[in-house]
Amino acid sequence: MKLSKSKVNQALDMLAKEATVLVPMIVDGVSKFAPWGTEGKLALDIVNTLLPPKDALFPQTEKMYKYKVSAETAEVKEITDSDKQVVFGLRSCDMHSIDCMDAVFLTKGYVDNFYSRKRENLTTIAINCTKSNPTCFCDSMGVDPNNAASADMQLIDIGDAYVVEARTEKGKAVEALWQPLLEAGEGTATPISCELKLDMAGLPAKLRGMFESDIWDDGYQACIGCGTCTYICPTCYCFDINAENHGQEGVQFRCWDSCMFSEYTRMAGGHNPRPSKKERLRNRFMHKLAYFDERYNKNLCAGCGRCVVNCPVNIDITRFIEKVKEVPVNG
Amino acid sequence: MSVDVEKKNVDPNWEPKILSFSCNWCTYAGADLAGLNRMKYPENVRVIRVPCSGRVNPQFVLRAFQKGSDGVLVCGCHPGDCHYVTGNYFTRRRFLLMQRFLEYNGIDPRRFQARWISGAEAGKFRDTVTKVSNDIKALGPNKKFQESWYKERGESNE
Amino acid sequence: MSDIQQELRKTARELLESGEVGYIIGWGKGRFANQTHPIFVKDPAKVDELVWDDYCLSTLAKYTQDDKYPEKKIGICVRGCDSRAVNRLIQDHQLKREDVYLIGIPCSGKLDPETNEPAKKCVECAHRNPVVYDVLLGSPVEEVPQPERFKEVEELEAMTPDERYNYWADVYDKCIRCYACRNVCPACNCRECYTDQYRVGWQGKQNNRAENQIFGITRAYHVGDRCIECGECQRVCPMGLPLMKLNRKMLKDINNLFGAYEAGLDTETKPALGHYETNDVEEFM
Amino acid sequence: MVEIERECSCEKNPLVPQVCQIVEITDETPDIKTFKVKTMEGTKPFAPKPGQLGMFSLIGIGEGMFSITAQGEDYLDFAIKKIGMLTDALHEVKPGKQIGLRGPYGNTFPTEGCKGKNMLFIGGGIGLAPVRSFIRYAFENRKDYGKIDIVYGSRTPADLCFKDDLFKNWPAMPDTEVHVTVDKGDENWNGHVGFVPAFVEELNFSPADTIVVLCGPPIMIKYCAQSLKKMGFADDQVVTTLEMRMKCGIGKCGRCNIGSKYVCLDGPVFTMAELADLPAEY
Repeated sequence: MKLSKSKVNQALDMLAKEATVLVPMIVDGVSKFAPWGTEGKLALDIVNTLLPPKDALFPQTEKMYKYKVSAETAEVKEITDSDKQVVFGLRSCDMHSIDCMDAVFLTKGYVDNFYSRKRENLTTIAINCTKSNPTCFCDSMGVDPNNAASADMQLIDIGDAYVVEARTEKGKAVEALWQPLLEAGEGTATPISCELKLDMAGLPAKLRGMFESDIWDDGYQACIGCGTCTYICPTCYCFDINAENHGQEGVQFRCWDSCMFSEYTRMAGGHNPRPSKKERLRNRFMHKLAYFDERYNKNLCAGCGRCVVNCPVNIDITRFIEKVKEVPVNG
Repeated sequence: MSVDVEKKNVDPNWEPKILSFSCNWCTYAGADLAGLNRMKYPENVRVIRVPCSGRVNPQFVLRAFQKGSDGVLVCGCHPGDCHYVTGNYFTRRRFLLMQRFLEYNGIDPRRFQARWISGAEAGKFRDTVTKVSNDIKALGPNKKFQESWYKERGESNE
Repeated sequence: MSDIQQELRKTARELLESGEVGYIIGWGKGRFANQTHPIFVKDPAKVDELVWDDYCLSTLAKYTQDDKYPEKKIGICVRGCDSRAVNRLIQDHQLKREDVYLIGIPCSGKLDPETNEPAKKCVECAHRNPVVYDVLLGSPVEEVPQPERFKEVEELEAMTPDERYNYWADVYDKCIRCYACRNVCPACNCRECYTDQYRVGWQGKQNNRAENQIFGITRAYHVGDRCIECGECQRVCPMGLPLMKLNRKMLKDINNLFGAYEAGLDTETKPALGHYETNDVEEFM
Repeated sequence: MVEIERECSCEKNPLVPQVCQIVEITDETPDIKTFKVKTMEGTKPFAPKPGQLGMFSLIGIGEGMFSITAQGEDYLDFAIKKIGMLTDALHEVKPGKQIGLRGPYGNTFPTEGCKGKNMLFIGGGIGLAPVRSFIRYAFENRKDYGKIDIVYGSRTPADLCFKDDLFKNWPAMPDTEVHVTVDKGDENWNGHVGFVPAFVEELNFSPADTIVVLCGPPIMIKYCAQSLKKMGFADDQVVTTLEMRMKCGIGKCGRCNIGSKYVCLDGPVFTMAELADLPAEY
């Protein structure tokens, strides 16, 4: 079945009756996934939004529980609200990052209930890429820009229409909803690949042995220690937990945190295991390229290129990967 | 998104919350004297004693609005009379700018004021807070800069 | 430009070989033609990594703050903006003049890598030639007067308070609080920023309008009289927020209230908020 | 030589604390207090194994991860040193205060793997708090373990915590020796004066069939590990417990990683052999 591009607005309207539908939009100059029906311009033709859709599952600020305290007593009430959401038009790299977050929040001993509630209520509708940015390198990171395997539904851009491929129950429900809009028809898209190619073979294992390498002694100096790379990264998931107090009551919330900030690892008493930009940048690159692979068997870098474009001082993970490749083994 | 709803739907019994940062050496003594002389001034002004008007970090003002104040008043010694010699000269520069900067960010400048009130000027203290209180009553509740927590809870919040 | 690049590399080599400086902070080329990034050259054999082209946008003086007690002088390439930043840091006692060797480069403006148009911060620049240097490469360029320095501020001032509030609220709503504006700013040199002392209660870590307003206003106010108008905050902001409209409002009022003022042109002029006059404007009587 | 047991399980939301009550506060030293905690029903909040952690929260002020230093039928004990914002506030509270608690988190000391071995417990300062959970376990199951040596040091005699245990309860246990040292004595101090690593070397323990459990300030751990190596202890005979800044406690929030391991989930207990394989970033 296929969905004519002229009917996309109608399709989104239908979805929006049942759920909050997040679509790539340009809102006031910033491209991001914004709720369909709010002010902004639908932008299905851009390769990557500036802000990834991770906010849908892992909001920058998420309230966890309300509390009331007095001199002696304390009361805690968990916040469990979670609405139905659909992310429409996400790219394979962003889908990969949801896979990464699933691994973090849903496996390894504990399930994060705040995340899992949102995840269960989320339907993902991916669209294949028909072109790539010069900074795209997802196919080097094991992501297929033509197909997001784990999405609930894949749309394949065949020019004037999207071929609809529902893959899960959630995806089939969307297909059923769209039934009045769909037409018979099949088609394929010409597969694309990224121009920027990186050789990742053996890199995670090699990096694991390079913690003490002098490769880290160069390049970190330019870092200004801001959180841009981590906040616009679709896969960065680190968070902080804090309280917002209002007299005797308040709300405990979690919010994004960045490993690039100095106080991220600083302990009470002042000791900081990652005291300078060097250690912090090393941890970020190692986490993206080696540690995560070791723990979850995936690259934490989706190859979307957002940090490459937006770093204020052009610190470039792709050039770092090339640099690692050049280091002789056992060197 | 608009916040220009201030004057509409205001409870007739609404009383503004006004915070006054008062210098220990002059204004606080002036307020004290006003009390001793049984002068009446609006009870909606809460006085916070500070060692010097120069102690008042501009962020105190922002936080006050954020936490639900409808107006902020900073009071100190007359220029030249500072207990620490120069504190209020810096206050003057700082708050001349702060007032304009808050106005630029959309706050009515009447909501944030500074005054010099000496320890002997009990009457000036009474007149100033009365005027500020009346001004702010006329302006209505402030919602700008406020945390959503307070906005959601409306006027019942104390 | 390539002449200056040649000269820059030559000067850098000499400085490094003679041991006059420990390293040189300049610009290097990224993967793409429209990218440069700050580089730190220690080895005289690597001076050819230094470039001087249309995309050398980053200001460099802030990096001296990562190395406050250098063994040898730090060599820094300074354009107008960088040199003013150096002056500001010296005036704040965050940097010693004798700890830096300034390689002055007159600059006629850089290009925005996205549009290839002249970068906004350079179009608005009033001091293209370094105001302090140890050696000057090339010859001074013509300064471009900026009669419209406060035009954007005036446009906002003409709005009603509610319009202004809503304008800024929209801006603060977009902020993701990555702190790039703070970290890149050569005037932000506190050892520990108040935002990092969030446990003290200055700044909540949650991202919402109220907290973002506090951050936006406090950042601009803290920078205050130290802003050298390099425009880096606005350039690095990933959300493209008009931060210079905040900084310039402070500067406009400083100019109106306390006399003509531009930060960092020299180290002698007292900063507007670092001193006072007994006969300052009086509005609080 | 020893395998560290790792397990975790959770039925309810692991990030939301249960409200518990501080029922008793004991002053250990001028800056260390022990907080006895029960649920509101007067029962034990949860049943941790030796070495595990609890996320202790003064609701509205902050949360902190602390080792559980002891447990009884119906209570948990946390010995907490005053060092930061949360702990300063904690030291001000009175018994009866309701707090939030979640856990238990992390892995445990290898109580099973150590059975039949001689035990050498080394603690420095507040570092005795986590070790104490294992010491108490060993005494409760005294026949399972061989000779027990406890080496403990603090800055001054006043800073020695768990004094009752050190000078009364533990020395009275069968086949047990307690060695106490201070960095700097005072006029009433007749015991040993000197740093813990040097003291350990002086005591010259035999590595044969012995497992060491070591915890203290990072610098003490480092030098003790060197001393033990000199005495012939292999890396897998030495068990230590680490601390890092933690927020979630369940291996999600990211900050307590050492390499790909999370201290809150895969730790805090590691053998020196395991640590040798991890980046030295703690």
